[in-house]
Amino acid sequence: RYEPLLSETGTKTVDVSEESPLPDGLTREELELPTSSEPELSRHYTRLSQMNWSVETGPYPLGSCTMKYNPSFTEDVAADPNAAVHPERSEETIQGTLELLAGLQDYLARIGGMDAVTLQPPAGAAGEFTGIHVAKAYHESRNDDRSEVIVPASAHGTNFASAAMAGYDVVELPSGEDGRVDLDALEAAVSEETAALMLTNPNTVGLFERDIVEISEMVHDAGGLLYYDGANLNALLGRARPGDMGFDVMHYNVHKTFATPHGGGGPGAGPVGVREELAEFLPRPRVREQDGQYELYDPERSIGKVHGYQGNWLVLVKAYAYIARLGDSGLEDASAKAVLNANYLAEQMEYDIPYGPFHHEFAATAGDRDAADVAKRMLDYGVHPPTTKWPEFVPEAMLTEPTEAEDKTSLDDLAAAFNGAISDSEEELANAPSKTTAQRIDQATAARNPRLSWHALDEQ
Amino acid sequence: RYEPLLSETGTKTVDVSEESPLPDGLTREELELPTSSEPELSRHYTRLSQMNWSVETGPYPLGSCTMKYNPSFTEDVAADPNAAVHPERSEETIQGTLELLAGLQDYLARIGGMDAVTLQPPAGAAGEFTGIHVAKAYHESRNDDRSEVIVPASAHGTNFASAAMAGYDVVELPSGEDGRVDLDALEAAVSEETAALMLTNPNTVGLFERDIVEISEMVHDAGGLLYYDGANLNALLGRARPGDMGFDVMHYNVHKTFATPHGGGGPGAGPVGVREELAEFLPRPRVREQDGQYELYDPERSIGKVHGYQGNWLVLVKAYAYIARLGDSGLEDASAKAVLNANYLAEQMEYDIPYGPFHHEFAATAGDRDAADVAKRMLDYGVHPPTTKWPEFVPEAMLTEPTEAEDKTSLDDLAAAFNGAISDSEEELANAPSKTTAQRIDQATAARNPRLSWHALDEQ
Amino acid sequence: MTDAGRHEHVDGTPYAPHTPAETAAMLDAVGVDSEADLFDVPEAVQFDGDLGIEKRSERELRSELSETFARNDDLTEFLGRDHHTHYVPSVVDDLSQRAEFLTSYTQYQPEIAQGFLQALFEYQSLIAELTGLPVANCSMYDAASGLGEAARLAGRVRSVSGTRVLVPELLHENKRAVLDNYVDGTDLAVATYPMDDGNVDVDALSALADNETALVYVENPTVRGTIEEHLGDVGEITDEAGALFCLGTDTAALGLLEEPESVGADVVVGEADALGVPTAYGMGLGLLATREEFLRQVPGRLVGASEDASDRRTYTLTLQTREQHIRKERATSNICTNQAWVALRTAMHLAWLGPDGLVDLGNQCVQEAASLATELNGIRGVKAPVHDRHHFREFAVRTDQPAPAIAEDIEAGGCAVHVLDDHLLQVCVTDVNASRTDELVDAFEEAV
Amino acid sequence: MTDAGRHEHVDGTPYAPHTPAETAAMLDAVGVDSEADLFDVPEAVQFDGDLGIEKRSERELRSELSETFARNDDLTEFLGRDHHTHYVPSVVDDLSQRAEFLTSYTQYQPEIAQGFLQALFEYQSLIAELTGLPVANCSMYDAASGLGEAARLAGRVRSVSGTRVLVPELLHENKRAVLDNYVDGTDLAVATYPMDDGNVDVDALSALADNETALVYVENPTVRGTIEEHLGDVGEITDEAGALFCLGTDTAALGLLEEPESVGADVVVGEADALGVPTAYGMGLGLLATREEFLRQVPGRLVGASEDASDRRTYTLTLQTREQHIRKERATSNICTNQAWVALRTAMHLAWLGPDGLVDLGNQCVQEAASLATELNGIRGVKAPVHDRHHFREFAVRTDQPAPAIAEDIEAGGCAVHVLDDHLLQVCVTDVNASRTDELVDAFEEAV
Repeated sequence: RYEPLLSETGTKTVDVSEESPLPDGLTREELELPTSSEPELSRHYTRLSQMNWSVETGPYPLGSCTMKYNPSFTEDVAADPNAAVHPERSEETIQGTLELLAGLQDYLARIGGMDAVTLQPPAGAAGEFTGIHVAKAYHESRNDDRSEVIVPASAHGTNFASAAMAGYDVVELPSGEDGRVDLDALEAAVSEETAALMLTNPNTVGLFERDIVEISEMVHDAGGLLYYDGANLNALLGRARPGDMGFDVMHYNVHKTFATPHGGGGPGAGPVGVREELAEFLPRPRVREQDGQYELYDPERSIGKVHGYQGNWLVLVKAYAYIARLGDSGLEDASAKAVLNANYLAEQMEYDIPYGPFHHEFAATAGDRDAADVAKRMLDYGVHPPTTKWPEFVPEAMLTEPTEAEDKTSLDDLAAAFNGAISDSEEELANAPSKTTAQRIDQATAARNPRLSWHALDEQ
Repeated sequence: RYEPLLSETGTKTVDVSEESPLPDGLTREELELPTSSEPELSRHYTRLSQMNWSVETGPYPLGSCTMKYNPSFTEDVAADPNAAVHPERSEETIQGTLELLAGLQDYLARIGGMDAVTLQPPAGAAGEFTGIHVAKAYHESRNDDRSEVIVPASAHGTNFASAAMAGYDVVELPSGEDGRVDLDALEAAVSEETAALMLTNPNTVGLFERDIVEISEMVHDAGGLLYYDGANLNALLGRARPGDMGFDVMHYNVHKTFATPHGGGGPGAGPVGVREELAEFLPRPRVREQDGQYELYDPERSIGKVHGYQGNWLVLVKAYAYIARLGDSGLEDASAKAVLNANYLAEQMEYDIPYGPFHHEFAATAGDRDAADVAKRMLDYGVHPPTTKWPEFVPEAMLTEPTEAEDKTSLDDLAAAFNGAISDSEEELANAPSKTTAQRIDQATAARNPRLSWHALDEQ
Repeated sequence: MTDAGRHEHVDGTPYAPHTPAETAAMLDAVGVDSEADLFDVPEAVQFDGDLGIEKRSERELRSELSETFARNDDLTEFLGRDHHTHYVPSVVDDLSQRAEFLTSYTQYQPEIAQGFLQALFEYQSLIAELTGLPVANCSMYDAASGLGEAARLAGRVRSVSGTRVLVPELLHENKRAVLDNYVDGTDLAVATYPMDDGNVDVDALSALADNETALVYVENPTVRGTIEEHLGDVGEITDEAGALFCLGTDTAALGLLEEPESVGADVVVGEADALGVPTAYGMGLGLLATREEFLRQVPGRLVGASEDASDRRTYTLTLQTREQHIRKERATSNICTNQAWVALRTAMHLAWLGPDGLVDLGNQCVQEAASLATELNGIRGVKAPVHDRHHFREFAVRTDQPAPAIAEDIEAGGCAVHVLDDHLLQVCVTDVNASRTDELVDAFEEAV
Repeated sequence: MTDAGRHEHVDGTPYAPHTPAETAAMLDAVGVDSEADLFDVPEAVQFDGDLGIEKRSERELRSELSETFARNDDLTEFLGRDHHTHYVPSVVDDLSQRAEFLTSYTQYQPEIAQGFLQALFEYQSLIAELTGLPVANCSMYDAASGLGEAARLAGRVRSVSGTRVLVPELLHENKRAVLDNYVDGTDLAVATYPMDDGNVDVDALSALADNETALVYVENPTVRGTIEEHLGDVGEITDEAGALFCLGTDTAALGLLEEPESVGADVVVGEADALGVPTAYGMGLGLLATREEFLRQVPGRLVGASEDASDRRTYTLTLQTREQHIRKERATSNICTNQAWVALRTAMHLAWLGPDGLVDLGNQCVQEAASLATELNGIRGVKAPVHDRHHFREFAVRTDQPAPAIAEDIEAGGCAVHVLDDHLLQVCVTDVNASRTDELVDAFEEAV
């Protein structure tokens, strides 16, 4: 079904300089935009929504993305009109808002084993950017000039990019044979130039870094800091805490771990937790309680700001509501079920899984088949495929993370799709998908000849 | 795609007498119900919704049903937590609620040209039931014993049923040759037994009863009352009012005329308006303003109650919001566009339309094709078909009401579906629909062997 | 200030999509100069005045109505009596308000309405589970109209010879008033039977129920909140009298209390929306379930399972020959538009609770009522509960001081309760207000 | 009181669907006794304490958080300064909150994500219409991070030789602070240029902008609400200096004010969520649009049109080799999760307004500001506006009495305004609060 573009159902050009009370030179000449009534828009977006996969459509086992169920009630909580305040209101007049922020900071600190938390970073990558800047400020405060950040080869691309944005050289650490950090390689990489090692634990194939205490010692002995990428925190809730493992700085991905909806790309939130010594470098302003009143204050040696205001407020509210709904036992159970689901699903799949024991996610290999083609074929089985061809050290990787939100039947169906797709013929794979809204999309041409707006379509 | 029943994803039996603090004899032995988690329910109902046509999916031209766009904002208004009060709260504590009810009564009285309005009837048919009871009480108050209600053959089935429920004999009035009331036939039908004539205007094929003044005189001269069925009021907003035509009692269908969502069958609301002399018979309690305070009171000769409380509150709020959003000019324009749309669509259709000039709806005839089959075939063109085989005096009727919510393009598409379907082969019609979630459904077997719950499926 | 959206319709409806150019083209195609030319209304009955309804923008209206509703006082409600509130989870709002459900019509084309039809089939099935009766319709308007329809159903059942409808002396006055209108126009007549300490007076009922009796209506819980202890007896009495046994109850109570079928109920009515709809000023959902043998006499819509042309399981409205659009004046009822969307919500809420949740909710209703009654009974000049029975959610309270004055003082203290009589109040406690009973107890203590 | 839903998980998460039997079967299939056996965590780093987070039911939490937020004072806000509020129609909430949009992920499988991709393509197209620039990305976090990314983009553009980023002396302090962090780690350095009565001081800028300049940032409207009158001059100055011209603006202003492309802007940044998101404590949507020639240097996601195997029009994420998940440390930015859902809302709001609505909204912003300034200026001891310019939405106000004390009194009178300085306030008026300016004027009169 073809859904016309907004522009294809009619546009109108308004003579702006004519319509405006402003002098001509201060306005645009004219404005052309689509002109759609509310009934037309309702149908347009309703139909578009029906052409889109989501957590409420079916399983979404993208490894490293933790697409779990997003509880409806958190939307209602976030929509409270009393919570809709302008960011420059005086502190005394928004005690409720500040109380929630303080409460969420406290929850996250407990969950991560951290001493202080900022909620300002608006996404995970912004959290990395913030955390690395905090580390940088820390070293600078000690007149300790360091130029490198070590990142495992299997890490998220954002780790590399965030470190580079902060001006660091990135030292890539190859994966060990067992899929974990190779202590010898780390030994070789660590030096006086090491500002930080960025690590995900469990790592991107779901393995816990068993040598984390040694790793921590090696980095700390060299004067570096240990950074925890929170992408995989859903594996460990209530069972292990980055702070207890020796991490100095961490970010949380609330749209992964704490079930805030990902909204087709965002908004997320990437709060950053730190050990006590680093708290004074956190972004300003910070929130605290003093004698029952909540207030904002600027830490002495703050790195400044990473967002115009206090980050993605609506997302933070939903994260608070989720954490409070689950409590200790619910959080622990969420991880338990996430790990059980990954292990159960793997058990039902006729795929080689080179590394283990894994926790909430695992990298199966498509072997001699093309993982991306297998994924396209899975679409015809009515499910969303896993992350493919990543991490790179697993050949034809299919990085799978079912999350705790699927039950046995759903996982059995998912396994059937995995097993069916890999057994199908090359032709079936090449022609997949065929039962979807769109058939296989030509991404190469899209990139070679970028058409990024409806004007570009006219110009073809 | 088969969506499993709730029961098919697992049930659980609880030993209730065991679980309850009550003595055994006061509880049930056990309770078996489906056991679904919130994530499972979200997917279940999201998927079911995607298997359902709606106004936001596409045109819904069911004649006599007025399926127009339902503005989103009315939902938000109705969801106001301050409006969620218990129906037995004291009047002084729910002034806002009563103010809205009084305001809606006033709006409806203005629109219908009536003197007093009750909002209590929870649906159009309940409005008929109420209105006929009011008429009955009126006659009884004058010791005027009347036994008949006259209803045109083309009227809605509810007219017959409502009159019969109130204990009246129904006198069916055949349609005149021009599709309107036949004055001679009416003359013959009217008598001292006539309690009321129930009329829709424009009638069910969209024709205005041009002789309405004469009709009114004939009925009134015989001592009967004139009842207006509001189903087709969307044709006349701001241009003609039942009260001005001589009607004594009327009901409004707010889910038709005032855009409250029909919810797959209801809830609706069927407010009833009456002339001054009939006001004292309206259901109790009524709402009025006295010195700036709103209060409830029981009319002296009230017929009593037609609903446990004050009707379908949420629906009434939405109707108020819709009317206030449109105002005089918007209401008038809504009818203008509804009538224009019907006439434009008819112009594009290659169908014989035996009666005219019509207003907001028209009865096309499928001629020598089966109207129901043509409708099924229209489903394959991706639109919802019109009401079929009704009214009965039009052979193979396709009663079509596009409403004001469609634009030219949408009507052109709809006409193409009409024209395509009627030109398709008998085989194509017999096999239709084929592109829908379900193919042609066997209704005869469903009725012959009723299976009305999942238990009935087990017993097969 | 004007509304900023879609200026082409500033003088018309914002909900018609026509651009001026489209309107012009359409008028042209139809062959008229203006829409007015399409109206065939005799001049004598044309309306050329103003309705006098001021148009407001969406923003203005939201603000205005928000202010209107803010004029309702913010009271903690301890109110029940045929309208009960339990916490409705957000997910019910979220899912039921999906446009495909909310803005759909009756399922006249089942091939593109399988979603709603299946949901209604599931509703019927859930009600069948709760009542033990195999035939549940898709909804009546509310408990009162359901009772009215049950009485009329009794009048249509051939095996029933009588015309008397027996209802309890303790019955919500509104329900009685609606019933009176439903039987007006039939040969049925309503009479009452006495109660004994808030339950059926079995001996009196036994004496009254004879072969002139068409239907005996009993509630569990009763309008006083008592749990009825004599349902089995009523079943026997009605069987003997050849009358129908109609049980009034609600969905929250059905999970815990005796199963209607097992005590011999022939028809079950009541408020199904005790689950599914939060307090909405009395908007309801009429439950109606009955035995297989009365299937053809059932009012309202029924969804049945069927197969489609490719033999797959499907659902469709069925047995429509009972209904007014086919049968006209010989229909089982005039009901057409019903409460389908509320039924959808109730089914969602029931499914969300599951059997454990529903039983637990029922237990809360028993325990919270008992514990609140004990607390109130400790106040000097207050006796609670009045009836020496088990209670579900609510109970009557006797006060030494005049009840209306006490209720007013309690209102001033921020709580709302029912006044039944000069020295009789009634209070209702559910999961929604149980955490705030302290406020009520305080207000009571202040008031007496 | 416990929560009545789904009792099997009373000690676990309510959002995992496992029944105890399913869990047991799955553990069995995996071959372990309990979930704990699946964790490969060395004892030394196991956590066996309590987190100390109390579990609440959904009902309890909604009630608790409703009370928390009620502790915010109910003030009429006349606040702006980089965060502006316009009325967002209900339909935007309704449609954007459909689960298929809200709970979807980044469109890595475009074949089943056409809906969101098309919506983002439309967002890009709408921004292209508003700015005149052909390349708009799918979003930055907010205006501040957008400016930071624009500066870094300037640093990557080969034709630009300088490293100085020139920003106005009147610039929101937060935006400057974020920019400072974005350029930290590059060889860029930020410097300011002076303003002349709330607009760019053209002579001064001309003197400062040399071939050491990478980027000149100008706002329209400025943070003081003035409409910039010298954009054409800035275009010429930056051209001559071989620097990029970065214009900061917002979606509501773009409908009315000069088209960025036509004044020579190379990059446009700003808050796109002035349309689409109501006040949400500063949550933003960073606009970023630029010229075709800088396409490969753009940060963030881009949606492009493509064809599928049956040659039908489709959409897909494109040019991903710029991004971190492919390019790692050589990516144009680290941005991954962005504000896509906000962009969806902004597109909906723009489409709802249409060209008439958007221009009308812009005109309101000009007229209401002018008329409120006139009213305030009539109060003794108050000068408004401070700058002799045209204003958009907001303006600075000079007070004879100390501004902080006046603002506090105004707050006590129920309104919120900005304090800029000892004798300088700022007020902002839009369609949302225009009907309540009387309250502000009264509060002002009381306060001074």
